[in-house]
Amino acid sequence: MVLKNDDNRNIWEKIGDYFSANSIWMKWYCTGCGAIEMPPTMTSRFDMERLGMGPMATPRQADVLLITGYLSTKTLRRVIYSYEQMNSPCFIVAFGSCTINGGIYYDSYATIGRLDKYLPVDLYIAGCMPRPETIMNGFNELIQMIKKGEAKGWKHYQENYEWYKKNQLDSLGEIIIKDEFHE
Amino acid sequence: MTVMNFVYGFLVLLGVFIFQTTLTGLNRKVTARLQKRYGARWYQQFLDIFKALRKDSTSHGWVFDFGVIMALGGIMATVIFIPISGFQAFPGLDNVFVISYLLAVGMLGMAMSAAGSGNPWASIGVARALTNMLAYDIPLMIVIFAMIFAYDSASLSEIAAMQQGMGILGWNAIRMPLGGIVAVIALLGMLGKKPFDSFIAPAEIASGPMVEYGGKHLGFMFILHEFMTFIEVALILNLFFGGGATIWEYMLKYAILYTFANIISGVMPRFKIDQAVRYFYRVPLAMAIVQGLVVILTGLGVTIWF
Amino acid sequence: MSSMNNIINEIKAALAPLKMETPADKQIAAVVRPEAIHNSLSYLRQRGFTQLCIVTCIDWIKDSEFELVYILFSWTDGIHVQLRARVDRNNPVMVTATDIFPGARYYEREVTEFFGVEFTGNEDAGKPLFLEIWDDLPPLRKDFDPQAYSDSKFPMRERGNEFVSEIGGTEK
Amino acid sequence: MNLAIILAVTVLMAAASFFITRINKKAGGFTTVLSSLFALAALFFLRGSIGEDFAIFYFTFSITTVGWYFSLVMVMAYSMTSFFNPYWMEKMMYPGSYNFMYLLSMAGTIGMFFAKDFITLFVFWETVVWSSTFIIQLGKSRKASYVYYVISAIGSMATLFAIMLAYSVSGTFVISEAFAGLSGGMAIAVFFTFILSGLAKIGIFPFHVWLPEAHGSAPHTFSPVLSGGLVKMGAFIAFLSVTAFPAYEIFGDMFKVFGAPLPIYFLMALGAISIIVGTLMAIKQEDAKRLLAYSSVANGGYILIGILMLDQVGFAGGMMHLINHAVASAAAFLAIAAVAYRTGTTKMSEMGGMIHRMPVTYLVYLIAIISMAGIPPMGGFVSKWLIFQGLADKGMIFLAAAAFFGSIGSFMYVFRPLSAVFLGQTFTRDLKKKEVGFFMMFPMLILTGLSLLTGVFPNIFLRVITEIQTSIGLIPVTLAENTIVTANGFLDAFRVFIVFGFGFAIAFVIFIVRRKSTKVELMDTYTSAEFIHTRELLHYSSKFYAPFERMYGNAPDTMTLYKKISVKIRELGGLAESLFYSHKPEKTVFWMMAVGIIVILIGGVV
Repeated sequence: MVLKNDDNRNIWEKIGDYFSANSIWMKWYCTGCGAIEMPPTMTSRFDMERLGMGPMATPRQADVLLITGYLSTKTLRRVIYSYEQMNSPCFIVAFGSCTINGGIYYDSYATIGRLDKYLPVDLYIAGCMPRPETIMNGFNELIQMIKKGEAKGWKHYQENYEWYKKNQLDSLGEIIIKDEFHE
Repeated sequence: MTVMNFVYGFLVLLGVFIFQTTLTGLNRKVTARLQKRYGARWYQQFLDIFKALRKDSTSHGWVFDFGVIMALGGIMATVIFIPISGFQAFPGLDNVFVISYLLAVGMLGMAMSAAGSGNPWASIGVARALTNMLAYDIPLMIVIFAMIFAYDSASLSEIAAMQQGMGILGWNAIRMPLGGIVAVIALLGMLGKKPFDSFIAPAEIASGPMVEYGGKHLGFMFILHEFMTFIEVALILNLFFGGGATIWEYMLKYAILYTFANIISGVMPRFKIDQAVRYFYRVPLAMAIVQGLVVILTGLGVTIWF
Repeated sequence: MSSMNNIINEIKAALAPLKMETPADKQIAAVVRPEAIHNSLSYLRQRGFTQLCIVTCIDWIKDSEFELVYILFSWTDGIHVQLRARVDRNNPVMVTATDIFPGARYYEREVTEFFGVEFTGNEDAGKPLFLEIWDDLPPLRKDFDPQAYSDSKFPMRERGNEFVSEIGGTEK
Repeated sequence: MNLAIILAVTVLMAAASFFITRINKKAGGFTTVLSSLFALAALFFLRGSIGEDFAIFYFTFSITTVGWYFSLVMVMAYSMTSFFNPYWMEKMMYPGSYNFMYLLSMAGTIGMFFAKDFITLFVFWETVVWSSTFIIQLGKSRKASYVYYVISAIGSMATLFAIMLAYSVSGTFVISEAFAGLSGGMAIAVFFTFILSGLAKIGIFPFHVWLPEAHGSAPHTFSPVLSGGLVKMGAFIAFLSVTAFPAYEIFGDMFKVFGAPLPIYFLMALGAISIIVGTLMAIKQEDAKRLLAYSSVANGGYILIGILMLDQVGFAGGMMHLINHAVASAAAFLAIAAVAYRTGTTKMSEMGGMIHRMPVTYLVYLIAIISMAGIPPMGGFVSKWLIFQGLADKGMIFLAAAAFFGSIGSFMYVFRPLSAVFLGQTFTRDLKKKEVGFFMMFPMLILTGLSLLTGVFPNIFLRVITEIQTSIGLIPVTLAENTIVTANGFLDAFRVFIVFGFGFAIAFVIFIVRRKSTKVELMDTYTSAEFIHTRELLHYSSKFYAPFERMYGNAPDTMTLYKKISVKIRELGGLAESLFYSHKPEKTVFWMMAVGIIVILIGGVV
């Protein structure tokens, strides 16, 4: 997915993007091994709060969804469900090679290959897993992107909703599961 | 009641918002330094609020919206009644009971809106918040009650004014030492700071009442939280620490009191809700009753200094 | 507490296993005929092996057989017993153990889901458990090709030059 | 002779409604509406003839301000609730008797409040007790009416005893003179036995057990009357026992606790205990009507404390709380009845999300609970404020602690039905339910308006109370144009309301200026990313305050205690029976002789 930087925002949107860039609340979806890299990023050593970032409890409150590792099909259903509960503008940051192209699970029947076929990923942080330094670097990148108005994944998702839905259904069959465990 | 009253009221709201939000931002830095971190920028809290207001939001029906408006409206009305170093937008209405019960309008609005979202976490959070309120309010109200009896006045500004002029010895927190301790402990409970923050526990119950808020609703909650903090700290400041003769003294004392509460909470773990109730009904309640009886029966603490 | 040897002898006498070994300390493995599984389980259960730790399966594709493995544990003796039996791969049917160990319900369901072994008597066995929606061969069978499945379901990124632009590739 | 007409018409209409119901059930229900509305209007215009005395047969009446105030509150509860009667006739087992008893008990209350002598008061009192006993029986359980009748009977008999005792001294039954000349132990005996019926009726601590039973299982249309109206009869007795029986003068030289003589302080302490017990029990109820019944116990405590203070401020607060609680409680019970009319249940765990089906009922309930919890700008706040001020004047710290506890605790329990019944996910069963019709909505809206009126313009009602205070020789509470002035400060309820409106307006403006939010279904909530499809399972309503309930869940229940006592008494009776009524006559003779000898011996010694 390639986003062109067509900067036709009006002044209000620019101010709004300034606020969005400097106050990023994240919902941190601990899917894979990457979740363990987040606590050092948040605490004294790297101190994410100086960028204005902080953890939030629910997707409704959050601005950015962190996908920290491989996604099985079951998890992807929940991630999509969570993402659709978020309020725009919202961004997705995906960690590690698993989300980029399947990583070491490239041939697994249970994990997906590339994430951006199902959800609009604004930023990938490469690595297996990325260390906190890389993560901080990535977040800096995200802040710059939001400031410039380049992080428009949510808009892309809304505009190409059918395309994303088709990909999701092709791979997952169904997103909202109703069986004996989900009553 | 003229138009000027409302203009003053609006200015009070604006000033309180700017002051308290700045102070919250600075206190985030204080907490960060306690944890050996660099911390957020001092204006981070403004950015957070405006960012939240900027975002789109999700609504769960009219009661969800109405509750938020009612909460913020009730709280803002309460802020207008708070005397700020002798200045009041609506003079004479700074009755302790009016303030503490008008505060409940905001609470009820927030609880209604949270439960109206239909999320079980929100209901659990509300249940805990109300239980917490029952815990901290009784000891505090007993001390305040004794104070009203002794001063023959329930007006915040009058009680504050009576404590001024004698330096630190005039403060009720010094004259009624047990009551002062109860007040500071209750302040922690009122502010929902650790160790009494089980109702907004983010990891356990997904931030409790706030679970379904996003966008402007969440922004409202943040603004509401700033105003509520102001009311609670100002209540304790006026009643126990003598308010302030000038606006600068008031602001300084306020900042010190709030930072003090913040530092205490910064090094505390969290009580379970029933532990909090048990704690409040054991130590602070006993201290409050002793203090209240001393003040009512002997007059000690109010008259002895005169 | 009876010693390891006693138990081995008792089991030998009672079950008449095809093969018996002790893979490690406090562990006994017995291979029995598939028809004998149900009786053996009920014997072991009343012998004191009250906990069914797991029911699982191994796909011996070259022998065209599935090997079902039941692991039981005795809390009084502290001994694990493995019961193994091989069933025909083309017609994998086994009698359910739910009447002896009610907890076997979910283990059997899992085996059915991942290997396609049928358990007669367990009504739930056919229902999905972990794989929420599945439309292919049971995935842990050796003749199932995960790579092909993954390629058909989860398309990979075309390895274009977008990743190597910094080391001399063309622009995007 | 206006009152005589009201009484006669009400009694006649009661008889008529019985026969009309036989012909047409709905028409019978409308008869109660018409005649109670007539009584309300007639009573309202009775104000001009305050001070008149007259007699019908042997009954003597005198029209007083306090009687007028009490009966107006009472008939208001009756007439507003009667709007529900026509709709419930189909579900009632004996609709004719219900209508008859309904109007008869109303006539009884009117007569009681205007009684001039104790015999009249007692006769009308018993009319109310009997007729309401039979109505409660028409509801869910018969046991409730036994409990109600037993406790009422204990109170009534004690009061009758007190009246006779006072008669033996003063030789008159006229209320204003009957208690003259009492002193010492006699005074204490008369005081406590006299107020016993009041305590029983208002539901003060050891007698509170009948309220949850009776309120919880009475017909839905009678619970509002019970809670909003009949409980207030006890307040009238409490009022008489400090005014007609000048308790503060008679006990004036006794030991004083915080300025109140010991017997009066004891009763106030009972009021405080019932605030705490009522609050704690209300928090853990699972049935909406039982919860509100326990809240009546707590609010009865406030009324009792207020009235017994008999001073400038606290008394006014108690009298004001009378009307506030009557209005709020009747409205809350009516709202629950309206919900029960549609869903057929009052259990909180079986309902949810009724706000989406019945928004008006929700608003009615919301306003009622705001008033009941004492939150501005509703009436309950003003009266609680006055009671707090009265307590602060005297420094009654323990009563104040109980009052604060009840006040904050009431936020907890009133919120429970709000959240369980009205908020949350609508149950699948209730998705097609409709709002109740306008005829049922009308009384609820009137009561809601009254709640708001008492909160915003409390002085309209306080003026009547100042008249009462003047008539019994108290200094009336100071009222300015819109403000209530007390020694500790003043309250301008209207200005508080306006400022609240100002704050609300600002919040509203900020809210609508921002972008409109997308509306989603209530099932689309944050569930930790888990898919949940059953509406009933996602709604959190039962065991709402579980961690708090656990702290006092094992505390003994008063009802259990009574049951144990009754078992013990029965056993004691069994013992006596086995002693005196055995098969062997010589044993009986032996015991009778033994008892006789012991009595003679003791008599000789003394």
